[in-house]
Amino acid sequence: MFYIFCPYCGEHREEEEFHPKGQAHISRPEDPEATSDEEWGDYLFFRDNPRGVHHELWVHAVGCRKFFNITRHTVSYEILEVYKMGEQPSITAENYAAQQGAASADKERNASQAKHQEGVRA
Amino acid sequence: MSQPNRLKTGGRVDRSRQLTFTFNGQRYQGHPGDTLASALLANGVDIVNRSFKYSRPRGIVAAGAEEPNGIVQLGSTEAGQVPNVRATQQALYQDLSARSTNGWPNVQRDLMGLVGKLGGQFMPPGFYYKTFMAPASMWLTYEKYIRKAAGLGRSPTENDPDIYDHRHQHCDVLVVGAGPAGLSAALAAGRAGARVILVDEQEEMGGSLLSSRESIDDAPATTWVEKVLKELSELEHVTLMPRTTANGYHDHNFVTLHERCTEHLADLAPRAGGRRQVRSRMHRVRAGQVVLASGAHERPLVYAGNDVPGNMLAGAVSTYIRRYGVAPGNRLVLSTSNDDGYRSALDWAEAGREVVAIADARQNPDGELVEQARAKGIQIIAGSAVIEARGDKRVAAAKVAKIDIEGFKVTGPVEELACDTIASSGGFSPVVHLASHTGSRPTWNEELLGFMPSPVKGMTPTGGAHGVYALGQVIADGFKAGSAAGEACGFERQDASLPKVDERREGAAVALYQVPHQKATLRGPKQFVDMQNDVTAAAIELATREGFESIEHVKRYTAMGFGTDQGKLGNINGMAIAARCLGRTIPEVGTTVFRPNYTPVSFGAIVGRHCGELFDPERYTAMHQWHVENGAEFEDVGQWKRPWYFPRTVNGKTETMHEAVARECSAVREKVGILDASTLGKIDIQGPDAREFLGRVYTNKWAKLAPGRVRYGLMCKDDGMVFDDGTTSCLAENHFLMTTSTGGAATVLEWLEIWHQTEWPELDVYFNSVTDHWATMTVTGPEARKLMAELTDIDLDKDSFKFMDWREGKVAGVPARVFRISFTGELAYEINVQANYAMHVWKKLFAHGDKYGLTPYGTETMHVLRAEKGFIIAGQDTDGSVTPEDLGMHWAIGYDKPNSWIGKRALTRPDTKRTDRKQMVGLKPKDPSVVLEEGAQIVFDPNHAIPMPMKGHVTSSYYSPTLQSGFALAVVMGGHQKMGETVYLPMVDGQVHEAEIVSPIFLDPKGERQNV
Amino acid sequence: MQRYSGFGLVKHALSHHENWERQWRNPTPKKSYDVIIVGGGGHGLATAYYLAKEFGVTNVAVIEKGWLGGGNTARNTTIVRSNYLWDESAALYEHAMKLWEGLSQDINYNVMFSQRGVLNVGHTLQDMRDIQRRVNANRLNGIDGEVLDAKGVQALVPIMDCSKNARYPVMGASWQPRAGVARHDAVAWGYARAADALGVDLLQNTEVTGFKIRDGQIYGVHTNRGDIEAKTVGCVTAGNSGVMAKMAGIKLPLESHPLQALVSEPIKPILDTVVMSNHVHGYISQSDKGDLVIGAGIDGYNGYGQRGSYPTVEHTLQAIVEMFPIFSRVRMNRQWGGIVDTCPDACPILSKTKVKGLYFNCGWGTGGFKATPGSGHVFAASLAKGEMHPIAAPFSIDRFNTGALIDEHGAAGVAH
Amino acid sequence: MSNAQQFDTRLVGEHAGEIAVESPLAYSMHRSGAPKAKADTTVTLRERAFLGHLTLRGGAIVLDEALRDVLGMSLPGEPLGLVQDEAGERSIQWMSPDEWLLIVPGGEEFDVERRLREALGDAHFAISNVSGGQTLLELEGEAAREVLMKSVAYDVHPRHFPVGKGVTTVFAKASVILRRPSEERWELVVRRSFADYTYRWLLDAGEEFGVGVER
Repeated sequence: MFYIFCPYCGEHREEEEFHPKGQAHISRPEDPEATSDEEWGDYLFFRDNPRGVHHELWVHAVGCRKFFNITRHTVSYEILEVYKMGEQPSITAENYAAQQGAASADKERNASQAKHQEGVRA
Repeated sequence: MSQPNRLKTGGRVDRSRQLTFTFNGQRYQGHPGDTLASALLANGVDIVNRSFKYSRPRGIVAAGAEEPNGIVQLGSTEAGQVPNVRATQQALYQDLSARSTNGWPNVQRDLMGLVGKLGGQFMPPGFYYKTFMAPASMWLTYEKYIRKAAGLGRSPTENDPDIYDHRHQHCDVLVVGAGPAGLSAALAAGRAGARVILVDEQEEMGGSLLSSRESIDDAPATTWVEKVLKELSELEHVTLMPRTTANGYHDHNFVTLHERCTEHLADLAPRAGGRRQVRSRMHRVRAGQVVLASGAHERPLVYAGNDVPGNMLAGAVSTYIRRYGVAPGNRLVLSTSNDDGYRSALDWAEAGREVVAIADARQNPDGELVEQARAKGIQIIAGSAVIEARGDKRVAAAKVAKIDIEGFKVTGPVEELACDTIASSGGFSPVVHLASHTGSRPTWNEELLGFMPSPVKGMTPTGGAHGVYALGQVIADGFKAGSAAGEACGFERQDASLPKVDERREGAAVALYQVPHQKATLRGPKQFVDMQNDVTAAAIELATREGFESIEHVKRYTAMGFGTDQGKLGNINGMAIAARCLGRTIPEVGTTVFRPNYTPVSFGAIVGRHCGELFDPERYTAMHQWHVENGAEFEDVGQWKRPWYFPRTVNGKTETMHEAVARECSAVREKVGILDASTLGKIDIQGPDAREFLGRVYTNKWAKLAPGRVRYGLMCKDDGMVFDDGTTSCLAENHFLMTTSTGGAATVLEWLEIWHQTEWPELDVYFNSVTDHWATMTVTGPEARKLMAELTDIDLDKDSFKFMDWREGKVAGVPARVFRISFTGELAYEINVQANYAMHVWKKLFAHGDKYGLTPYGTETMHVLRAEKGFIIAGQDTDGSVTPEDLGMHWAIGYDKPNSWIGKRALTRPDTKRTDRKQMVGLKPKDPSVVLEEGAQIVFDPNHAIPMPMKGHVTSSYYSPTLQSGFALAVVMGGHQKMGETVYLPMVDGQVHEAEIVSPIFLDPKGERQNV
Repeated sequence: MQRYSGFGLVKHALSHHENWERQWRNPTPKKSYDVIIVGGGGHGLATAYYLAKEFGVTNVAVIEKGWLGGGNTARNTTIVRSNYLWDESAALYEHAMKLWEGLSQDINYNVMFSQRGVLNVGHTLQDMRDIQRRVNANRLNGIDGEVLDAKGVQALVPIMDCSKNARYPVMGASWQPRAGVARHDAVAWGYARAADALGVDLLQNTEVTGFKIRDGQIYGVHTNRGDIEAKTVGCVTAGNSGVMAKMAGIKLPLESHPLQALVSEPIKPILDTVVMSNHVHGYISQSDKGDLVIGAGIDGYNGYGQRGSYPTVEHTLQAIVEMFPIFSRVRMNRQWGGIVDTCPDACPILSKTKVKGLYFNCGWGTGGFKATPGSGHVFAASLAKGEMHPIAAPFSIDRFNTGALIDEHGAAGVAH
Repeated sequence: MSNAQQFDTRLVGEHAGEIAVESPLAYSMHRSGAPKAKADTTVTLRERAFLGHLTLRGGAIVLDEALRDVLGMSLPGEPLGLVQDEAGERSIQWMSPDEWLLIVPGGEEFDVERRLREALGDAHFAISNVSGGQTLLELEGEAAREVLMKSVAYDVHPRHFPVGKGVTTVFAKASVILRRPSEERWELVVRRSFADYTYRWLLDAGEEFGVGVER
């Protein structure tokens, strides 16, 4: 169960106080009438569904009732960043990968070495 | 003789007090401090259960959570039954009553055992996938017998009289396990001033120290335990929780603790001071840091006949002797791969019982404990192991032979040693369960021959859980972990002042899991890996032969690890066997993951108080008491209890719903009725852009609504589908009061907020819920004006207070807003008063209304009346696939509004433009006595074969006392163009109803009645 | 293929079970196949089996990054029913139901399909309206089902609290007698063994790392074991569909959510049917082993972690104890989570894509297991013929742009 | 002016005194009763009904200025802050960056609202009277915190929940505004329609502490 920092209340709160509201930064087309059926369908239904860094809209429903954004890893569930409406994330899939890449390159080297080590034969 | 295996001295039981208990109907004695398992062993009870597949006799193997066999049905009354209690974890109490879960007619003489013996060979893993297929029709019959044979204990058949509790806890440092590592971790964090919770699953804190041979600061280890516990209990911010299991580790350091509050006292929670006590309590803990000091589980060796009662874990043997003063037998053979196993032999010898021999798998055992055993003259057979236990209902002998571990074969002659107990130790597995609950996969450590926890943010494993086993190091490691955890929470680091523990020279262990036998695994006697699920080494070998190569496949095919012990004892051995069969290493075969719960938890504890009348809130209006006192039947609408209808009782005869509704409908159409409409959502909207905002969220126009006026509005989602409706009143130029459906109140408020906060923050407008502030009562019917005139100072003249106007004034002396809106089609006044005054107004209306025939009505009558007028209920007449056009509500669609209001764009998509969409119409049954079934499907050709093309369905249907006929609202494909056509409704009883498509407005299409 | 039978079992027992064959081979990937199925779960394996058996396409590879049936097939609560509301989904699930009914014999593997009936309980007037609407539609679609009142429910499930003083009293239920449960692992293994016997290559521990696309036509996949070619590729990777689609440059209207389930400790038989309640949010059946198998709801956030939030489990057990107060003292053994790909209309996608030759079968949400044979069969037909099977056709991706959704939220309700 | 309508629902006139007023807990006390405190009672519950509750929306700076003018009180300086006047009769609680809850003695809210509206002039703000829609419960006694721990997920440890703090949080299956006006007292602001559920929950959870209800 998540422990979420509400950027408006200024402290961590239990997940039960929040509702997830889907992908963040989905903005309604400026001129809906000018969109094609495909574009309108995309706006309504098509979402990023990444395995990894994801930007989400949440609302502090039982709390200050404010909407805000969370950058969260959809596998580890780690919350990487919380930011208010109208703000942009500083952590994105791209820069997160670059940052992790440096760290995990080492790890992977170790892991691949481990793979070649002979284990116990039971 | 009473308690033949109880030692004269020693142990932590209170010998001064006797507790009587029954097991399988037989009475026994034990002492406070005993577990059910230790008491059974003390009384020489060998067979505690029968295994579920082969019905083999089984005895106690372990002394804790890893016990696979000692699973009993607890409880002396029906309501107090608890299935599948682990005898090793159940404290003994006076009059405890337990039974074996399997065995017929009893565990001693189980007839199914014969079947198991004879038929066992025909029940390899997965045999049920390969059989019972013919004939297909017989499967349900086969299944019935398979089901009967399965299962362990049984559910009670009466409701649980006990109560359960939750407690929300927050702490800086949660320490799981109060053994040496956990105690010192708690001490370090506690001294730093952190909020610490220390939990331990056992009745007493101290963990392995409670049965340890070692000394701390030159005193028995338990003295140190007492000292530490005393210091901890005196620290203000430290909470000690014995008898509490950390059973689930969830994301972001959320841990569930299960505290057994009274389970050690009786079947049913006793009262305290006349008040109910909870049976158990779930603590929902949010911890800053978690220190995992859950210790390690000993691994048994896998050898033939290792499930015969009398085969035990070496550590368990020590625990029973040292902690409970019970020697579970007379003549011991120990089979071990490491030094630690020797403790059991030493303890056994010191208890005055005979150690027949120690079979040590190592060629040159040389640790300190080995020396001690040698000094006691115990025979040590190096390079050997117990390859088979002999015996039927109790071990009678151990077959010992030299073995070649690498070559997996027996190399020397087999010696049969008479004994009644075989202890085995294959080393330790860190208890990594909690660490893997959040998806982190344990990693194999070749040096320690065990899986170690992988890193989890905010969690530090320590002591045995971290693969640290030497006592001095364990205490130091725990202290370090506790101090670091405190530091991570912002507290000062603590310097260790560690107690003195003698270092012990330990010989290296060897990796031994399955012990070779003279016969090949598939041909030899059964070697059990998972005793609870009767999974053998042969089963695992067979699974690998059949192509099940991933450990997950092996586990699923054999059911290994799926028991109530979740493979604590057997999983690593099983993996080792699979690895052997596949010629791979353990880590190549996979890893072992565990899921919550660590040990099973009753549903009741997880439910807590959220059951019975507190299962879900019941929301009441300010007039609820009146409704109750006037005999209302209630309908659940969301969490609200709304009066459904008000049956009258005349001469002892109570009206049916049909009768009550007919009477209520007539009252409204002919006289005057009153409805409690307080549950409608009400949102106070203020701000200079309020009007603009309304224009964007409603489908219709709001630019010109003047103060004092009310308008109906329809809301869509951006897919063009209707999702709520209601009226909104203009209170002032920048001030509106919106109403929503009862169920939609919260959704609509959040809907407004999300659009305002995310899409249109530039609009100056605020939304506040005032649903509960106002009580709403609808007075409606031809006599409504007369009744209102008696109670209000508002000018009710039809020309000054028109339909769709609202006015402010007093009703029954109470300031009120009165709205001339109508959901019945009759003259109607909807009165809003501050809720605290509502009961007064309601009662005053009745005091004056009697002479006009004022009749309270409920939701059912409201539905009939509104349906007669063709008014929809969002959620009943719509289902998320209906557009405003489908409803025929062109008048409420502002296509020419300057903004692209929510839902507009979607109405011109190919599918929403179709002319054959399902459209809202009225249905008039040809036979007026017929009330069509709500949900009845509509067809055009009733003679069509099944599958019959369905063209729509009935959404609302009632009998109308006014029309003297049944009538319905429905959606029909292309229905708007089909007025007057006949449709058919084929029913389950074979009847086919005929109905005519008509306008959904059945009554007063011009609205003359409401507009008077 | 060694045929399985009771007689065979005895024969093998007498030879110490030393002569059982592998249930499927462990082949080396060929350079190319006629059809590649990505994803070795129940649906993928069923697709491969029907391709080979019904449509004569045997040069087929199933590529699985882990172990067969290790995703949602291994994690679901095994309920099988076909009482869906809309014609399109009813046709699909009923097609599956008919195949379930002869499946064990067809693939010579006992999938333990137990037609013990499913109750969908209603607690409010609107629940009952929805139930009536659905059962009426089912009946006219030729699907078995009836509406029961509270008494009828009580008669079928005597241990259920059907009293009036429950917080949400049971008002009735829909009852589909042909519905039931099956042994989930056996479905994957049975299809795997049968497909293998017909020549299908099952490539485990083989991960697709990319698609080979030229001029809008697929011609193969990249894998960690090298490139494998095929002009027809069917992607059946529940829980990972969005990621696969992205590799092919396609966007899907899917979100992957955690779905949790739990089991009690095994107890003696006490519940003989499947009971589901959308209103109080819980459903329950008892496995042949004796565990009460309980499904919890979907968590609202996206998650590939195969775990959800604890309150979801709490709420589910509250619902179960509300309906079955006698289970209060029964103990929960284990919980786990799967990843469900959910569509906005709670219906699956069986569709061609803008890449020629690349098909997707995904978005089953909580309804995947019950559809396994039907999904596999119609998908196989579509791959074999290059045209979507009529039952699959309404489930095209296009519907999200035209607006022709098939909204099954009512029937799908809570996870099932 | 903000061009919004203020509606004074005060009872006035000669018969005002005859009008029965019912608090949100009236029915609950009638049905579930109100157990009296006993010698070993360690938590007591009290309803403070009929107070004036106003929801204030707007910018902090303008609202703060207006409140100083009208009540001589400032807005709490921080999120989750709760301030009271000296008598402890009036309080202002932070609810959200643009929302505060003002509680005043019953009846005073109309005058306060009128004067605030005057003081705020053309600023963009909103004031909603919610006095009929919620009620205030007080929990007092050494076990008060224990009862809260059974009921709310929020951390009520004194280190985390000092006097002068207030939060909106989950209470069992409802929500509650929880405040700590003094060392020994906790306040729960409860929605009218959930008041009965909250009350029953508190009686149930408080049973082991011999919960007493003061009327």
